[in-house]
Amino acid sequence: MKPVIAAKSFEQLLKALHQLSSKYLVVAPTTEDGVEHYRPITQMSEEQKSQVERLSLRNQPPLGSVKPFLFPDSEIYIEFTKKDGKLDVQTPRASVPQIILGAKPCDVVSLELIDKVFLEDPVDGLYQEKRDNTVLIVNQCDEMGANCRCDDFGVQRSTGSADLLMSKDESSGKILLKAQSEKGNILAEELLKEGMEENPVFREPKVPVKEALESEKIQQAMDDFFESPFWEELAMRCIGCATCTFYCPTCHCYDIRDFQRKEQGARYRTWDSCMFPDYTRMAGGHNPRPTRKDRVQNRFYHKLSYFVKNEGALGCVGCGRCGEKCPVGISMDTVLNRIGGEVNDK
Amino acid sequence: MCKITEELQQIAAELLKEGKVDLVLGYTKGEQEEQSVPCIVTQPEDASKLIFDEYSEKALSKYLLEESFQDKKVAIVLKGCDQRAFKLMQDESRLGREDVYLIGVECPGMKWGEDLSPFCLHCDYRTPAKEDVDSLLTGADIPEAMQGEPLDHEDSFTDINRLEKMSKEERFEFWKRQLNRCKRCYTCRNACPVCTCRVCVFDRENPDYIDRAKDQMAQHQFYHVIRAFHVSDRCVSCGECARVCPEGIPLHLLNQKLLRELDKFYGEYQAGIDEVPTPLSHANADEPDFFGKEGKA
Amino acid sequence: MMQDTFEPKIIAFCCNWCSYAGADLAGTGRLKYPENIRIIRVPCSSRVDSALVLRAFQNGADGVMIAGCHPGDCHYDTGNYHTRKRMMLLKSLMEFMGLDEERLLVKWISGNEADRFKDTVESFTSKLKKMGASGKVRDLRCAK
Amino acid sequence: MTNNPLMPINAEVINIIPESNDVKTFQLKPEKPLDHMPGQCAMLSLLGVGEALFSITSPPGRDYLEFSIKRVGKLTEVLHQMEPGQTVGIRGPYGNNFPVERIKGKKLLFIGGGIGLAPLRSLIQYTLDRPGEYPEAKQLIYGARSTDDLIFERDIFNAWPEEKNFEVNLSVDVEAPNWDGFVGFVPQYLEELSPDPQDTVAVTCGPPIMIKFVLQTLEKIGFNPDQIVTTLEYKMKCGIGKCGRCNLDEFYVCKDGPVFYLSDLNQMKSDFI
Repeated sequence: MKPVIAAKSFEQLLKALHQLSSKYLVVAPTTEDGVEHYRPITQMSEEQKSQVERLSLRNQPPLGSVKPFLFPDSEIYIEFTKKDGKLDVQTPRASVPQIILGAKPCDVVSLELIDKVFLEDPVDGLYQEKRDNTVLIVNQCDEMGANCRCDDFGVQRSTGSADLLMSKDESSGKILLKAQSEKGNILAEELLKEGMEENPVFREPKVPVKEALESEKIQQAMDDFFESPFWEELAMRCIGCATCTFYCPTCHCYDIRDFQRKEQGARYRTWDSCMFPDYTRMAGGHNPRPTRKDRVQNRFYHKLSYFVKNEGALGCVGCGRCGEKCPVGISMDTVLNRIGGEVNDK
Repeated sequence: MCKITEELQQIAAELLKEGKVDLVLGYTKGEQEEQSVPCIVTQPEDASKLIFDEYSEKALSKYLLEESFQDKKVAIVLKGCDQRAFKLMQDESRLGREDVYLIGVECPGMKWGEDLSPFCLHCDYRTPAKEDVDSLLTGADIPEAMQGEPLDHEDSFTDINRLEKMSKEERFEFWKRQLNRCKRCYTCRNACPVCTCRVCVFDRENPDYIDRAKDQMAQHQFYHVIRAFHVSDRCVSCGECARVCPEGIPLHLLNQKLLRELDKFYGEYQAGIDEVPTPLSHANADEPDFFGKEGKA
Repeated sequence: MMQDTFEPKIIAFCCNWCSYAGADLAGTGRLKYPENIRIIRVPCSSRVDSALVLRAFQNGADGVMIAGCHPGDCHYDTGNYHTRKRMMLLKSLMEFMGLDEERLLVKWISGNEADRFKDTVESFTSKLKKMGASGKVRDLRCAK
Repeated sequence: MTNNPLMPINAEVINIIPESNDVKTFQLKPEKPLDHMPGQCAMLSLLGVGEALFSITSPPGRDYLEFSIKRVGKLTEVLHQMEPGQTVGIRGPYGNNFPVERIKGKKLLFIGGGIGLAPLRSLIQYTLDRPGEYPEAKQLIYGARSTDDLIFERDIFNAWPEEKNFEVNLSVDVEAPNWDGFVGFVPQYLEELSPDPQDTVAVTCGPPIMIKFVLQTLEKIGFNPDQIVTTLEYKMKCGIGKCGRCNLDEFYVCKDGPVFYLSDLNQMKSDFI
């Protein structure tokens, strides 16, 4: 029997989580200058805290995904000192346990997709450690947001690796949490100690079910579409910035850099974007993807074809962030609508 | 359908039919509500895709420098600010006027969410000059707020005044909070119609002064100061930098602050309207000397 | 950091034709000026752009000094006119961003003004001592 | 710290052999042995400077690893200033290897250009070490920009021509005094020599532009795409198929490459050069 616990109100849940912040880093969605991101609750102003409930229970993901807490935009993995010809190498401290409150199903699935890359042999220990150390409190959306396409990617109900499911009982205002993993159980126990109560029932949200796109079909349609002049047109429109990749919850590309000043130095990995020309440009000047068309194509093919071939799933969760933030309005739909059309024409 | 859109579709279809141009670069309805996106039309029958409305913000002129637009005869839709950017590129010998067919449009003012963009409220060059373009389409539905005299700089960019009144520490905290969100996606740079360097200093092969390391505040400051500086006197006040920033950083304030200073000390200059050289590309003895109050020792 | 023990680091970009000669003259004339200054010789003060100034601050400078010929004396005619225009703008942008623009000093020093060079370095050093260490523009990539 | 595949181990530089103006061969002894096969690569790094992927130029079974490195960028510049006794970081080996099984019993044609001889040398030496498995005729066509740029001089001038059944053909791009070999580009020399494709496998490596024309020439003189093996070099950071940049269609050059049959490359939708 999975324990279900309840907080009297969202405020109580937030307070209880606050109590745990000596043990966990607790992050939740909030706004800063109108921009939505997950932030540590200990660093929030009262005004920002008041945003958490709305954004946690809303049927739309915030602009920033949960990815940076598992795969940070920058992560030092070697620190060193070089003094008098002696090299002293340290690896940074292990990551702290963290709770992500109000994660959305699309973000949960995006982590499962990144798992396929980072947790496949050779396992990326930096990521695995954070993944093991993260408790996800997920609320299922019962409707889709304006730019969401999660139904097409079959992630609306997918909360498989959520540790706790969250839902609000509208009549009583109670926040119900159902643990569905060992980490979730432990956190539920801890929350009980912080004054939350056991509850007999969990209110399952009514999630509408729509048939998802078939990944192999999409992949095949994409492959058939490779030579289409559409890509040249799309590339002419793209301005080559990295917004789509930096806000994508499934993008996992990274760069490795070294830096040293005087005796101190570090090696770190940082996010990188396939939309930048120097992403593939080599020291000698040769670039296997020299044109914007190559790069635009690579991004869409990676998500909709290569990822299917390598990992057996579409590399997109339909969160809609890329399309929402693209300054020239290029979204996954832009491509999906076209290949769909192309397939039907045949 | 508004008058401009109608005429635009006609002209585009004619130009393509007569083979005067290979493609028409304009706007079409985007996938989202209240969104217009750049659009390339190559067939006369597709000219009906073209529209022009209060969401056609994207400055199109810089596309002309892209490799895929070379060796093609292009017709391009330009609002006032876009034509300024085009003129600047032309004056800086980045492209030739004769290679392009310019379709000037009267701008009804662009929307920023519910409101009109502060740039448009301040703008007194909504419509390109007739002699600068090949066709000029007028008759836009001008909102009331834009019908009178344009607002003064002080009254349209009130955030600059607000920031100037703060203490230095408050200002530092303000920009620290804003810039901390920067992901350096370079959207502001790529969208800017006057950011036209062939190789950007931030695109060099593994430069050690810029990467995505932790505690990047210094690098954010570095990037944004240089970006604002490089386009300062050449800014055509289109507002793209602020519109496209996914993190909502008010980048235009940096540019507009610099413009205000330039106007104050060196006289008013409007890039793309006034003749080149731009203020920062020339200097002379008559200008104020801020660093020599004590004179020669 | 204690104020009286704090020794600011100053990067001084000196124009080859005037200010560097002025600094040189100060040296040959045995004029003593604070050791806080590290001189970088540039062909003209207008060589110094906003990137160089910011890089100096990022890498640990507490003050940056740009010294060029007096207006009218530029070896290249108009170099220092550009300098004063750009640096005025940079200073106002720094101020607008809440950075310490007073840590950026622009000064005209000719080849025979050894005293002026010395005085400038002395007063800039003591001003920076009072201000304390600069922390607003710092490259912290490998700071502990 | 948990297992981090990006963590290098130490390797001691035991010897440095100058090969040309801008190429040096580094003999390294890693603190733990790296078992590799010809064609595989390893990441070399210097803390604070950078990390890059280099092909292993020594054959398996030596008690050191050799890397021939051309001075082209920041990391290689610093590597070139190193001295024996110093330490570098190493991780690997990465990637697939030359199809040593599939080429057994075939005549072998090696075509290299410039520093591109480095990965080929591992395979050449591997086959020479095992005459029983690779008894058939071998031929090397190797060219460089100038006589000064030819690398592995002790091999190409002395050791290999001494081997039984091994023909070494050398070329340089520009005329030089005392040079009696071919003058011109490698693809031209290849066409002039026109080796018999019968029961032969061609293995080529060099700068992208050379590979492009060598492949064309090979097909012209009768080689089938499944008789042609090449290695690709893309920008790589992780070496383990996770950082994303070296993909060619769904294949990662660092993991699924760098060695490909032309018949496989021809199946790719993206241009591989």
